[in-house]
Amino acid sequence: MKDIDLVIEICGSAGEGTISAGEILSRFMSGQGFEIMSFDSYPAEIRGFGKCVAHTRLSSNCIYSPGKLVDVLISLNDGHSISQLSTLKKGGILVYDSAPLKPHGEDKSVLGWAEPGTVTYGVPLTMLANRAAGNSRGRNMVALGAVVALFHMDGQSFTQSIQARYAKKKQVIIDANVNSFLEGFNWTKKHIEKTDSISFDGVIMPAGREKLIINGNQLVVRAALDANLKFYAGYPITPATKIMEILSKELPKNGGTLLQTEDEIAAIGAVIGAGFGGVRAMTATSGPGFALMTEFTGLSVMAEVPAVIINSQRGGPSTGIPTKTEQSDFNAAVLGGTGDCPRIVLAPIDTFSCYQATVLGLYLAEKYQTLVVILLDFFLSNSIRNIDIPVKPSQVFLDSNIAPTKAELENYQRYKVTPNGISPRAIPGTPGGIFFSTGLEHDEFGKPDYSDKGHLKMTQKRFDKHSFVLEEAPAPQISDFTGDMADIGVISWGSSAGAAQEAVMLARKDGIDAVSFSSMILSPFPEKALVAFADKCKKILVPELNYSGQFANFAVHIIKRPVERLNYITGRPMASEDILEKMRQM
Amino acid sequence: MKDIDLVIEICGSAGEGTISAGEILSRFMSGQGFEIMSFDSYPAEIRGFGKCVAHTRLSSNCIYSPGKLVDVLISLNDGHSISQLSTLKKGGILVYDSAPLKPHGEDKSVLGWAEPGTVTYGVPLTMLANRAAGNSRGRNMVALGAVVALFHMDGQSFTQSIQARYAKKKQVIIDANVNSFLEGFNWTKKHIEKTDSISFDGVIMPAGREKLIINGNQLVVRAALDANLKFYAGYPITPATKIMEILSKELPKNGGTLLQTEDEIAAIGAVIGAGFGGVRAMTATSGPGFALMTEFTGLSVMAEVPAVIINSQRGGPSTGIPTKTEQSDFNAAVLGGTGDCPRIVLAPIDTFSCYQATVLGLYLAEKYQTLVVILLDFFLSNSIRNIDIPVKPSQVFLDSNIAPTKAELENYQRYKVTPNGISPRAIPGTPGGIFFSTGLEHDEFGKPDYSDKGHLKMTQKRFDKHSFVLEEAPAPQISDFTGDMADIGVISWGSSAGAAQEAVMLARKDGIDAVSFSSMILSPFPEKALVAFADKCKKILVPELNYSGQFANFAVHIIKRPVERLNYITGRPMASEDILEKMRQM
Amino acid sequence: METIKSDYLDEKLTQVRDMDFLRYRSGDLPTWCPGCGYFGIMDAFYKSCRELELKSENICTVSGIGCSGRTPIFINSYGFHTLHGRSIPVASGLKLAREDLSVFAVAGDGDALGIGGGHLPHVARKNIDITFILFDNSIYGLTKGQSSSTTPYEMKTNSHPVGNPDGPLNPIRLALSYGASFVARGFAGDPGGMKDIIKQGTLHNGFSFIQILTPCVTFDKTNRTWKNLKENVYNLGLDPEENNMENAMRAAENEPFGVGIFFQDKNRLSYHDTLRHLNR
Amino acid sequence: METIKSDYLDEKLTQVRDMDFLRYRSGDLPTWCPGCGYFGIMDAFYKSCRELELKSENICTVSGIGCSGRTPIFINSYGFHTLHGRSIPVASGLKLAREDLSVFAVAGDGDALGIGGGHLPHVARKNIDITFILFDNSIYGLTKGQSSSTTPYEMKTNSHPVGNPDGPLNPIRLALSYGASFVARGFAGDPGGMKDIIKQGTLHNGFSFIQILTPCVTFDKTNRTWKNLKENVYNLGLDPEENNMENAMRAAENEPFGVGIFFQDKNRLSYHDTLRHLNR
Ligand SMILES: Cc1ncc(C[n+]2csc(CCOP(=O)(O)OP(=O)(O)O)c2C)c(N)n1
Ligand SMILES: Cc1ncc(C[n+]2csc(CCOP(=O)(O)OP(=O)(O)O)c2C)c(N)n1
Ligand code: SF4
Ligand code: SF4
Ligand SMILES: [Mg+2]
Ligand SMILES: [Mg+2]
Repeated sequence: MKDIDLVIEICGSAGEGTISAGEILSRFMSGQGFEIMSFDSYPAEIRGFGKCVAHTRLSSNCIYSPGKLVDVLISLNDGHSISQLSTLKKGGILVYDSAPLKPHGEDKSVLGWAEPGTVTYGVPLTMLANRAAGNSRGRNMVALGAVVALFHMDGQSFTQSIQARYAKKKQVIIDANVNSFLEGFNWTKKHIEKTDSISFDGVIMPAGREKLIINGNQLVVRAALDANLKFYAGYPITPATKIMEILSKELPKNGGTLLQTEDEIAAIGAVIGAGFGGVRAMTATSGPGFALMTEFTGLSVMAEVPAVIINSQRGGPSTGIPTKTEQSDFNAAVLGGTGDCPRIVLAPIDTFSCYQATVLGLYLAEKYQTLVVILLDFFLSNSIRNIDIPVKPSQVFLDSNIAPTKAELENYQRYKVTPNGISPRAIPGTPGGIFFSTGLEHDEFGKPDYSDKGHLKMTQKRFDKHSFVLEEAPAPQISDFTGDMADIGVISWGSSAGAAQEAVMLARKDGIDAVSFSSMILSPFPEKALVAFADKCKKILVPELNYSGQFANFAVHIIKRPVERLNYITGRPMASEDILEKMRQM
Repeated sequence: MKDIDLVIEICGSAGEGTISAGEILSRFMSGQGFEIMSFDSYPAEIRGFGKCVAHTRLSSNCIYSPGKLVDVLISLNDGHSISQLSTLKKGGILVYDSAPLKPHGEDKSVLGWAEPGTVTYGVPLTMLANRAAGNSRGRNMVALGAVVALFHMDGQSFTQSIQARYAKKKQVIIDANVNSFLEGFNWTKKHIEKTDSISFDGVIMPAGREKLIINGNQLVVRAALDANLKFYAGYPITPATKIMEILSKELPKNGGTLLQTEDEIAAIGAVIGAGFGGVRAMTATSGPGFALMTEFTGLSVMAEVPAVIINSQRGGPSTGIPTKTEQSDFNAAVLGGTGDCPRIVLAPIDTFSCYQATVLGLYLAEKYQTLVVILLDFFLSNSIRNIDIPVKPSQVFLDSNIAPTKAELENYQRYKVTPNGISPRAIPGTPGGIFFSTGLEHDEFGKPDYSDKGHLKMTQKRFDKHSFVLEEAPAPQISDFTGDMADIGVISWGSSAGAAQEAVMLARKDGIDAVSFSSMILSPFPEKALVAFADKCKKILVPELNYSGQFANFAVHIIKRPVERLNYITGRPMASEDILEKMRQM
Repeated sequence: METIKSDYLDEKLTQVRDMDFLRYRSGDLPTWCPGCGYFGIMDAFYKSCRELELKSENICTVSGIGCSGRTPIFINSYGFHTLHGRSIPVASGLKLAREDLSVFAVAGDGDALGIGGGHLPHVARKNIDITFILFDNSIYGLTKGQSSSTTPYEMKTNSHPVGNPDGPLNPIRLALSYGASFVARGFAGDPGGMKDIIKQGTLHNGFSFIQILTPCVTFDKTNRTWKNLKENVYNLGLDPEENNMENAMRAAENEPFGVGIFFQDKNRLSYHDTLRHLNR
Repeated sequence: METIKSDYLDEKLTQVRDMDFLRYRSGDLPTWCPGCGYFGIMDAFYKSCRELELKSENICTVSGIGCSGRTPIFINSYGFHTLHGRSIPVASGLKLAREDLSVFAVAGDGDALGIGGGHLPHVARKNIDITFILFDNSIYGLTKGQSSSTTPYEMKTNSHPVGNPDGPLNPIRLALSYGASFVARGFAGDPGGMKDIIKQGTLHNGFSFIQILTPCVTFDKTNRTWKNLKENVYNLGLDPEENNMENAMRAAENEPFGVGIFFQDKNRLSYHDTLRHLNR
């Protein structure tokens, strides 16, 4: 069977239907059994005619990264697409409007900017849209029709996808879209002579399981609901806002309560209050909000009250770049805050693991009575994948508080030092369980205690819990070594992990002896596993989306030897191609 | 000439004059030409009869640490002193009340708990105080009289010290104190047979320069005023409150303005506002307040607006232990905050360098248009030293803003990329200098710019400044190597540095081939110097007052090899004795 | 040996029955300065719990940082000493997650109106059903005598040795402006009055704002002293049933020492009730 | 070809002279949605600067984050786009350090009353001499349509799809309660009125609080729309010289659409003046 692995981009102006065309394409491909990964870029301003790009990678195999270079660029707007040409592969395909409303001025036609060797197909998008529906709005559908025709996709099913997309709209709108599509499809079949080799002919995908087409934010919500979330407090901020907006609808249906607070300080405060009340609670935010929560994160750890914070990272520092992806809150999440303050940090390594991390985070926070930070980023929050429907967590994951026994309630010590550092926790309302919690250092009853021994004992207790957390977290994903030693070990985290893993696979095909290490849990870090891994690698590479190599520095302090770094802060997700390139140079 | 190096502690209950007795002793010793280092411990609660300890080390040579073990313990209260005996040296001296008001119950007399070998002198403190002034209030002075007599100090001058201390009080109070002192002095001369060998006979100290008897907080204020501070905004918090309280009096006299804000967020916000206005501004806080400032620290760096934050560390995390010293905000200061956020961090290594760090901090913040964090701790803020009067900073240090030239004001680019990363900065009010600042990523004019190239360029600019900062910061203090390689290198920071340096001197006397490295600047860190140093040390030791080895971890990421650690969180300052002990075991 | 008369015995019994409020006291002795007004507030709190017959295990007391922040230690309840200024958000989250509990938030004037002042408008407008007690001694106690949001203009304090440049806030006026549905003032020297107010506040279904005028005997020797308070405090005599905001506002303005209930709106839905109403 | 009549020329000249306010406009074109009320506020701002003949280089405009946060970009002044909710502390520090500058702080309703709501009481009671303009569109604009502190009860928004459970705050009532010495309201559709108010606020020596009613045409289609505002807004007709807090409070309560000056106290010392007074 033939393999398909294509990256398609649609590029247009805000308001031209760029994003919805991309969405239809992705859903169609998912329905056909392909794996998809797609994301959109759009301007930060509310209004304007900024550039929109709908990016989709689709493949008959597993995919781990969105693909850096583009096989097919569909231009709805010459102006914007010119700057997008730089991502088109050598010999890639450009579909453009061959008869725009107004002829382009000199140097303003995308065709003029295409590299020699580019396969270019001109389709009279505007003209055909006008023909189909009397206005140019359907240009995006015409373009899709052209592509479907060109690559011998299933036009019939595609029409159904369009109908499904607009099912809730008026019939005239559905018709306009379908007709535009058909115009494009038929015109292309008739007029375009195919000179590329991309074809879906004969590609038969197995009828897969039902897929969920979903982004990270949506999956976090689904996971939280599945994991018994009963309280959410939050404040809007890009790219986390949607989590609150969806939960606002869904949480009450699940018997939970949502509170939109006056700021992020109140949000984490309320989460800690609910946690004190024995209820699973979380908040979601991004850099600026996470910074405001700093003081409260210390209280969660010190008073041992469960709290979960989702921090979807964006470009920083300060307000930074709200609509671009970056991984520059590693330090803040893992090392930020005052005092010796151990906390749990999880970073999903792909969309699917957003589900796992959320479930695990709520479970760990409750069981270990501490702070859990879950690091997403703009890309994970917003990029769309088709995934298998996640299996709901089993009962143990839904209720993990260790309550005191009757015997323990005699002269109850809320902060009793135990072998695993977990002190059985009474929930308010429990007769005989009354205790006092504080952000001051305290004794085993919870009363303030400033003695040197007391502080040491309690600090140890808070750190000791960590070794047990590690046993419950998923082990790091480590690829197989071919021999005793590998030439290059790639250590990665968060949304860059997929690209790293993919790069290692590509590198091996290329004859580079590379292996990969990525851990969803960043704090406590599986240090032993990393040391063992690094000991078997001649060179180490750490790719990540920040400037200062925050995780690389952290890794160095563990493995105590130099590493190579690949850092960029372009606002785009990590690309396996770049990692591969870097490996070639090492 | 004979050397003197003594640690004396006075231990009593709140309200017994423990602290003032210690103060008189320190001032007297300073007046006699000795170096002193003293600090007090007292309970965290406002009221109560908690234990007070006045600790003083005095020496005819330079001292670097307060001394861990005590030569002379003066007990004003048997109950509290029993627990203090553990710090008394083997064969040390205990002065106690031999005829307390009520006879002690079994096991309640400090004498009964003294180790065999302790030299004990019983003086009827209460009885003599009563004799001198009709009540027992003068017991602290009686005890001082006894000590002065015992060690053959200059009783005449000491009387003057007492008079000076109470000069503003009524004559009857002065008399009561002096008479109590004399009672103790005379009684001791007459009744006590000296069995120890401590004596000030024949110790003649050179008439030294005039000394300042001062603690770190007071010195910070003095430095800030000398360095042209014109605006202070702050919110009370232990151990930084005094900085605001003193400035509230002094700043208006120096033409500046002080604002007590509603919280620490407003404080740093106002400091940044004043900094934007071209005026030198700072705030002072401790852990919880510093945590609240996190979001604004990013703005200072991103918008390149000068701001100075003094963070006097206390026990953490969260509210922690407000009245104990700790060095656990290293991570927060150096690595905290979201995004790639380079900032300057200075940590004075002793009381004197609180002055230097404050002057330097205000200078660097203004010149490099960025955030400067100065890390003090409870010990540095409150411990008292007698130091040479600091030389006032020269003019270059008082006005370090680099203003745009007339040419530069044509089409003025506030964030122009320059070789040293510093863009000439117009101050509001400057005709032609109008610009816009933002916490968003921006172009050279300051306008929002989310392009990948823009973000990279500006991030680089913000980091590049750092290499130049390093050239202006004092070089790390590195002790001389005896050969090419040393056996042990001790790397230290902040208030622990003195103890580390002292320990290295002691170790050398002991035949241990040790060297010491300490840097007042922590960010940017003098990495090259550290690597060069570490390369010449067989083993490395990092002593610090926190649990998780925050600086040690940081050092490891620089030198990329393992280090030994010495961590404690007893709330007491680092002791050279402990470092020495650790070196012996290495 | 005295013989005990039966009517005396009855009296003792009544006293002991009244003393039952001591079961709301924890085993810890307050570390406050002798003479501090906070002792009286504690007493009134215990007694109102007693009269409402609250179960200790269903009471949660949430505080910020300050001398007032220590309050939960001295109450036999689930207690949470949170962060400076943050008792309200924590108490709000707790109550919203656990409607079955009686949630009290306490705060000093610095806590409530300074660093935590941003939370008050919102808990009030949301009408979250917690009882909030403001320990208003018009000074920062724990940090030793700096100006707070209610320190009078020009008063000399440790942070303003030449005089406080800031005009004081009027907490009752604020609470009314925020739309708090229960607004009252008590005096630390009037345990009976305080007890009644705290009781009414606890019974009120929605946010109850209670300011207590109380002296800091250690750091304020001139302004909110026992003497000044005792000489000036009087009973407001407003009828809260009237539910008249204009009267309440006028009283807030003109009666700095009047104690009693300024305003109560029994008809406003609490936050929980609003959610039920909206999700119906 | 038309001949130009001389009276027409005169008219043009006057217009151009008036247009001189454009020198307060920066070179950047606002990125706001077409129809957004903020354009009108900008115009009024430029014009009030023109009438006061402020020097551009002596104007500082400080904003928070939001659509309103972009304001300083469009003004030819020293501009500082700070953090969400923090225009007031930054502007306060700036003014206290540089008394010679004209400092304006602007904020959205989320900015000013939500996340930054804790700063308002204090800048008001300190009476720091900045002019504060609240761009009150009763919605979070930049983050796309969530409830803000002034969104009406039960209104459906993106964060409250079944209806906003929180009662709205009344910004005028708050400012009065805080002791602001200048309190006014304008309407984005009434540039002349706004201009006068901003002018008076700028001239006022102390903290000036100005609320502007303005529509978010993109995320609020039902409540604070142009239509609703235009139909309801009227002139308050209060005489601020009367300096009557009770009237002002009553108006704040009863006149949600009245524009004009609610209250002004010209006698209260500004913060700078108080400091001079105390340090005398
Ligand atoms: C974030 C933070 N800032 C400052 C402090 C220091 N602090 C503790 S209590 C307090 C003020 C206490 O005053 P108030 O709230 O009036 O309470 P009181 O002591 O008078 O009861 C301050 C400033 C702190 N603990 N946390
Ligand atoms: C600390 C922080 N939290 C959240 C945000 C996200 N955010 C930006 S603007 C905004 C609200 C804007 O609403 P408003 O203040 O009313 O201004 P408008 O856009 O309506 O002018 C929010 C929540 C942020 N930038 N910083
Ligand atoms: S300092 Fe003041 S408020 Fe604190 S306990 Fe003492 S008297 Fe009470
Ligand atoms: S979103 Fe609303 S507030 Fe923002 S620019 Fe558009 S109309 Fe104006
Ligand atoms: Mg107080
Ligand atoms: Mg708004």
